[in-house]
Amino acid sequence: MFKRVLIANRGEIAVRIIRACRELGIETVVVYSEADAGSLAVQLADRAVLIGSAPPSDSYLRADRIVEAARQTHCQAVHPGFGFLSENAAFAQMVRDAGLTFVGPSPEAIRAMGLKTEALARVRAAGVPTLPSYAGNGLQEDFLRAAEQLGYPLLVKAAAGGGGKGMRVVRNSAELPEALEASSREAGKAFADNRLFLERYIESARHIEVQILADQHGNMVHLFERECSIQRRHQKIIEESPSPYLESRPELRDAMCQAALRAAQSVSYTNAGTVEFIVDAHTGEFFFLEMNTRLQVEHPVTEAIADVDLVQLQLRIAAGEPLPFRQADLYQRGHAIECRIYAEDPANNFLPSTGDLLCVVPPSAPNIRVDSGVRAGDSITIHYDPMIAKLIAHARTRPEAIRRLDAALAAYVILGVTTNIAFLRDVLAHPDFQRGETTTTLIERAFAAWQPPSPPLPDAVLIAAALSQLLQSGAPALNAAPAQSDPFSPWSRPDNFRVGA
Amino acid sequence: MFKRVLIANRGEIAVRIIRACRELGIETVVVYSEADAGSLAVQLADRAVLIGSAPPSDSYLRADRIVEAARQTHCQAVHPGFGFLSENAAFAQMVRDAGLTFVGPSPEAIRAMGLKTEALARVRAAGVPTLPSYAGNGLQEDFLRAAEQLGYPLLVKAAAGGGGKGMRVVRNSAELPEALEASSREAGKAFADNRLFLERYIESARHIEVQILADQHGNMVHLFERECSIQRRHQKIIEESPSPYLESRPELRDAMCQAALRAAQSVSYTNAGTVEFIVDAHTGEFFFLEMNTRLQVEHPVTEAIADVDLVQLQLRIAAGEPLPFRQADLYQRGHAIECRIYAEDPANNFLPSTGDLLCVVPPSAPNIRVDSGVRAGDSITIHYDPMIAKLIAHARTRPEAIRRLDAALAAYVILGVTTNIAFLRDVLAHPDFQRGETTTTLIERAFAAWQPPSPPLPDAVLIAAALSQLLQSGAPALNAAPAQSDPFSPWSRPDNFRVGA
Amino acid sequence: MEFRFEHAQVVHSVRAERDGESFRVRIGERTYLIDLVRAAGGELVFRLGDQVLTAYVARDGDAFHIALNSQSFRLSLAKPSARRKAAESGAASLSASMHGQVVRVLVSEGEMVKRGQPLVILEAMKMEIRVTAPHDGRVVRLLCSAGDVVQRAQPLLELAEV
Amino acid sequence: MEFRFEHAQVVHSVRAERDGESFRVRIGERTYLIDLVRAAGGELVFRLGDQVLTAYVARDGDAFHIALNSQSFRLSLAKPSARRKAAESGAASLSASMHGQVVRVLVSEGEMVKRGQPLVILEAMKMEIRVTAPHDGRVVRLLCSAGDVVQRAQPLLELAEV
Repeated sequence: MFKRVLIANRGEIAVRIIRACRELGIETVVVYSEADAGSLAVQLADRAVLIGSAPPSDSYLRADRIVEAARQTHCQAVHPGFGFLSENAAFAQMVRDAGLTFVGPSPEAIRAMGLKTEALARVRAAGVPTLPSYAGNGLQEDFLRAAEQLGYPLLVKAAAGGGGKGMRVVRNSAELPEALEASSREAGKAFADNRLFLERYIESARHIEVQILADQHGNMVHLFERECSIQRRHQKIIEESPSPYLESRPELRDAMCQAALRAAQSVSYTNAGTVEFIVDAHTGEFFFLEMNTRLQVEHPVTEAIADVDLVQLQLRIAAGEPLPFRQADLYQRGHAIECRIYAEDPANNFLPSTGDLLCVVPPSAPNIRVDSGVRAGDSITIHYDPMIAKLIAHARTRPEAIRRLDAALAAYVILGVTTNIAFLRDVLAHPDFQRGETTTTLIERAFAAWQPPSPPLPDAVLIAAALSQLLQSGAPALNAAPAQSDPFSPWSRPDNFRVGA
Repeated sequence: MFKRVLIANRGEIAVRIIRACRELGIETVVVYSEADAGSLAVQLADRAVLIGSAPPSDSYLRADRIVEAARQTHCQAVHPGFGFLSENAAFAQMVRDAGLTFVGPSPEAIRAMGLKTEALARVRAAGVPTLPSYAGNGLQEDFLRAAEQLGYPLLVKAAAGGGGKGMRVVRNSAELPEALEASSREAGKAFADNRLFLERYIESARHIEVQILADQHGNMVHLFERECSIQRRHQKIIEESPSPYLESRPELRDAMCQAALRAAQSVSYTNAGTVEFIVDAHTGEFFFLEMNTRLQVEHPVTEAIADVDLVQLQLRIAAGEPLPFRQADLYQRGHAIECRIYAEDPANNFLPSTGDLLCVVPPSAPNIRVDSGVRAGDSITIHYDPMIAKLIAHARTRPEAIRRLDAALAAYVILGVTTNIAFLRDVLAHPDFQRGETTTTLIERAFAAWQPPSPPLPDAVLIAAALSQLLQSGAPALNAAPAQSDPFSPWSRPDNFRVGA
Repeated sequence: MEFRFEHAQVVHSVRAERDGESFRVRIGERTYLIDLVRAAGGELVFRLGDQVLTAYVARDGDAFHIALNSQSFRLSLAKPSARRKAAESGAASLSASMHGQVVRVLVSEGEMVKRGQPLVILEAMKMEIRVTAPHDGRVVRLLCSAGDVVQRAQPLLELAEV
Repeated sequence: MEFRFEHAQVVHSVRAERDGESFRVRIGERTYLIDLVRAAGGELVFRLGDQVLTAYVARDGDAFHIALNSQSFRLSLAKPSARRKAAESGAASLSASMHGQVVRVLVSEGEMVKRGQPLVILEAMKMEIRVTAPHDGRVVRLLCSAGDVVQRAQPLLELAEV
């Protein structure tokens, strides 16, 4: 096993990887931007190396500096997390060329799956169903012609992309030119590659993906599915396993899991990956969407139902260990749901809400997992994804998991920025969600006009405000000073430290 | 389901029950003593009722006041937790007589299992193996005579007791009179019943118990075993499921689980209960020790491996619901280990360490559960059990669970009292524990002369001390004051509030 | 002490004072007797009858962010009407320029002061900051005393022009 | 500022002071340049080279309870009466506190120096470490020169008390 690993990421996933490394006895080096000098990841890692300023283009996307940092700190491997350079084949190659291990698949597999058109051709050849689509050459006329053949509605997607960036639904030919332009711009910014393609769009769709793991000795398993149909603007916000749709369709689950393995095999995949499918909720047909050649944000739901630690397995596989189990050893037990808590305003087109996290109190309860990279005193800035935390509930049954997740959301205190907590609770409470009828359009269909609750002001809030003012202005003590003390409360002294925040 | 439940307990288990109620939508009322006015349980409950002063005899053992509190606050049920009145048949009867539901078995079942002699007769009749024993009449001569027949070593136990109180190993006749006296005194204090009995003592023993659940409709299931062999002075400190001993002995596991069900059936048991067995590690024989007619401290390990919420199931059963599963639906997946973090000095005969918790930072990691009823600012007093928290790790395999638990222990920060954390880590690292060779004598055998590590003072500690002094004395600011603030830091103001501490 | 909090464009007046070991809080015509259970880390736990409530309070300038029972509220400190009226009649309040502690109050109510005269000495960031009279005037009301910890923009005293 | 902390019956003298945005901490002859990352809630996060350390510090009267890297330590503020005894008379050698390179030698043989005066500057782990005079005295012998690579505990010079 590696002695020291560099983590080329930030936020909650960097923290998650550090914790996995700690359990394996691996030392960690994290790279960070100036904006993250005071971050939890920097605090928890054994070492931290500054690689640039806040904009990712000057830090987390600077492959050269990251590889240099890994070399200088004598790391043996680089874990890319997700986002940033995690699906960048050139980066994986650079890591390899520097004599280090990239914790992920080969550059060839990343490249093959990264180019959507190539990926589609490969998996189609492996017998995996794909959506009717058109890979453009950049000429608008050709796109328009192809669109007529595919029929509307259709999706414009970035050829190099993932995570919803550069993606647009187009319902008629009038909308297409503008969509092509906008998506091309976004794709160029996000992936430095503005190529696009068109794809048939399924209205009543479920987004279901299959987690796979493959070692370097030819062993490959799947870890069942995750359903991620609850999305807003093509961004997943609630993910679960098992999929409520597949619970009554075991043959379909099996077919999808087998298709996922074939897709992965088509590029000789190693390490952890996810094969995303779109399922037509009416017909039960499923189509390959893309393969994410990295860890997913929603990996914890699989960890909960399969009793695995995907990050630790990634490291073991990268270190050359064989998979510690075979397919027959794996199971999918209980029900797990994750929701992503964002600093954003769901009533205002999900606009990110930047600002200081004045108070953060995560919930604590049995079978509640909180993956977060921020704490009170940190800021949500324009530079990075405004995700505050992932909250994962695990229970025996789906209704219990929903109740548990809701109770945890109710207990989560976040002050200083607007969050989507109230929104998430309303989604969980929606009859369609409760029944497991979770298609990708649920949010836009049922929550377009969502407004946060505006409860009347309870007297207790005024009491709390008054007490806090009163205490602060220095009322006489009830008791003698307790022995315990917080010498660093920023409130207590005029000298407040927040370096690099 | 109940609308409102009274919790007749304190500390972590009161908090645990409150959280379970919250997920079920049940309002909670907690009773508390003056010492617990500022406790987490009081804070989290919907309502809190003061029932007396710190000594349990004036509060948590005052059945009359507790029932009165339940009546006045319009509760429909009373959850006794564990310890205190949880195995007091008279209390269960009082609750019932007040028209309320006792969340636990019938007073008859409690009484039958509470009197060890009656319990032994009952389960013996049901075909459950028991240890050779002698139920005394209080006369020392009779005990001495019986002891000669049973042979030494033997155990003196409280007829009404549990949890190690009043229990003593006696190795020869010379030790017996004093042991009888001391145990009688302890039993009288702990259970208001000073009757004793003698039992054969197994030197190389494993303590393995079986969790059972029974509803009011005649359905009963077991939830597999927990091994609790790691004990110090007859107090469990590390518990796990599955038992490493039973992993290679599936028929023995099955025999024990079936015996547990028979024992429970012998008293028409309802609700959650645990049948404790002692297993002779050499012969594989197992003997009924006692049945705990309540929730166990170590219930979380079963929750982790069986995906159940025992407290919620207790409430459902008490409310008349049928069990939501049958035996065939239940499984034991992965491996879970719990350790109990105490404010005590393992190097000084495990003497409780009272004092203020100056700083408490629990670990946070996937599949780590922390059940605690205290936080920074609370005190560990002489009045109650000095347990600070239960830390539970769940993983796919036992070695992974051990590593996870160790990493979490390493990350747990508790300042102000001496804890057993370093001790627990050394136990986890012991070759016998690592191999799963966990007999009840491991601690006294291998850790009798244990001393805490006394690492040389790192310069970083002196740096931290100096910085904290420097910051406190008010050096000029590096940055402008951040917006967030802690208006209530006890350090910041002359007026420190700690009511009832 | 009287506080005025604004929430959703409505100003709420709250009177709060010590009453032995408790606090008496009056909101409109409702009076509450409050026992403070715990106050640490922005967490405020108080008892109201047999209910124990937990509020999380964070200050951001004049704004209060308060979480209670799964909901959060944003209040702001309203200018006391008395002060506002005083301002109309020619008195203006002088405020702390930064978070700090009042070291000394150099004037008393009713006193006439000259422009530039030091009125209050604050200590903040290890510096002494002298709050001086912006104009000749009369000290109408003192709103702080030595030892107080004051927030940025918190009024220290009212000064009327003469 | 100088602090004296007692741990396990040994008194450690620590000098700590601001140095721009950083802190310079001197323990015995070892000098550390520290960047403070975060200080809140008893948690003190600071950077030392590329290591970021987290210490939890709680005060209880004169006692400091400090947790660092899974271990906890109890220190106490040494009483001023326990002031450092003057070193034994005669010359004593000052040694390098860690493996490093001599950047500059600031004194010459025979020179009289004041307590606290920098004598030699070492560079190690990208930090400058100033070796200072523990007491007033005279430089009896220089045992290093600029550019030398020195081992931990290697004598750098001899200083006689005067």
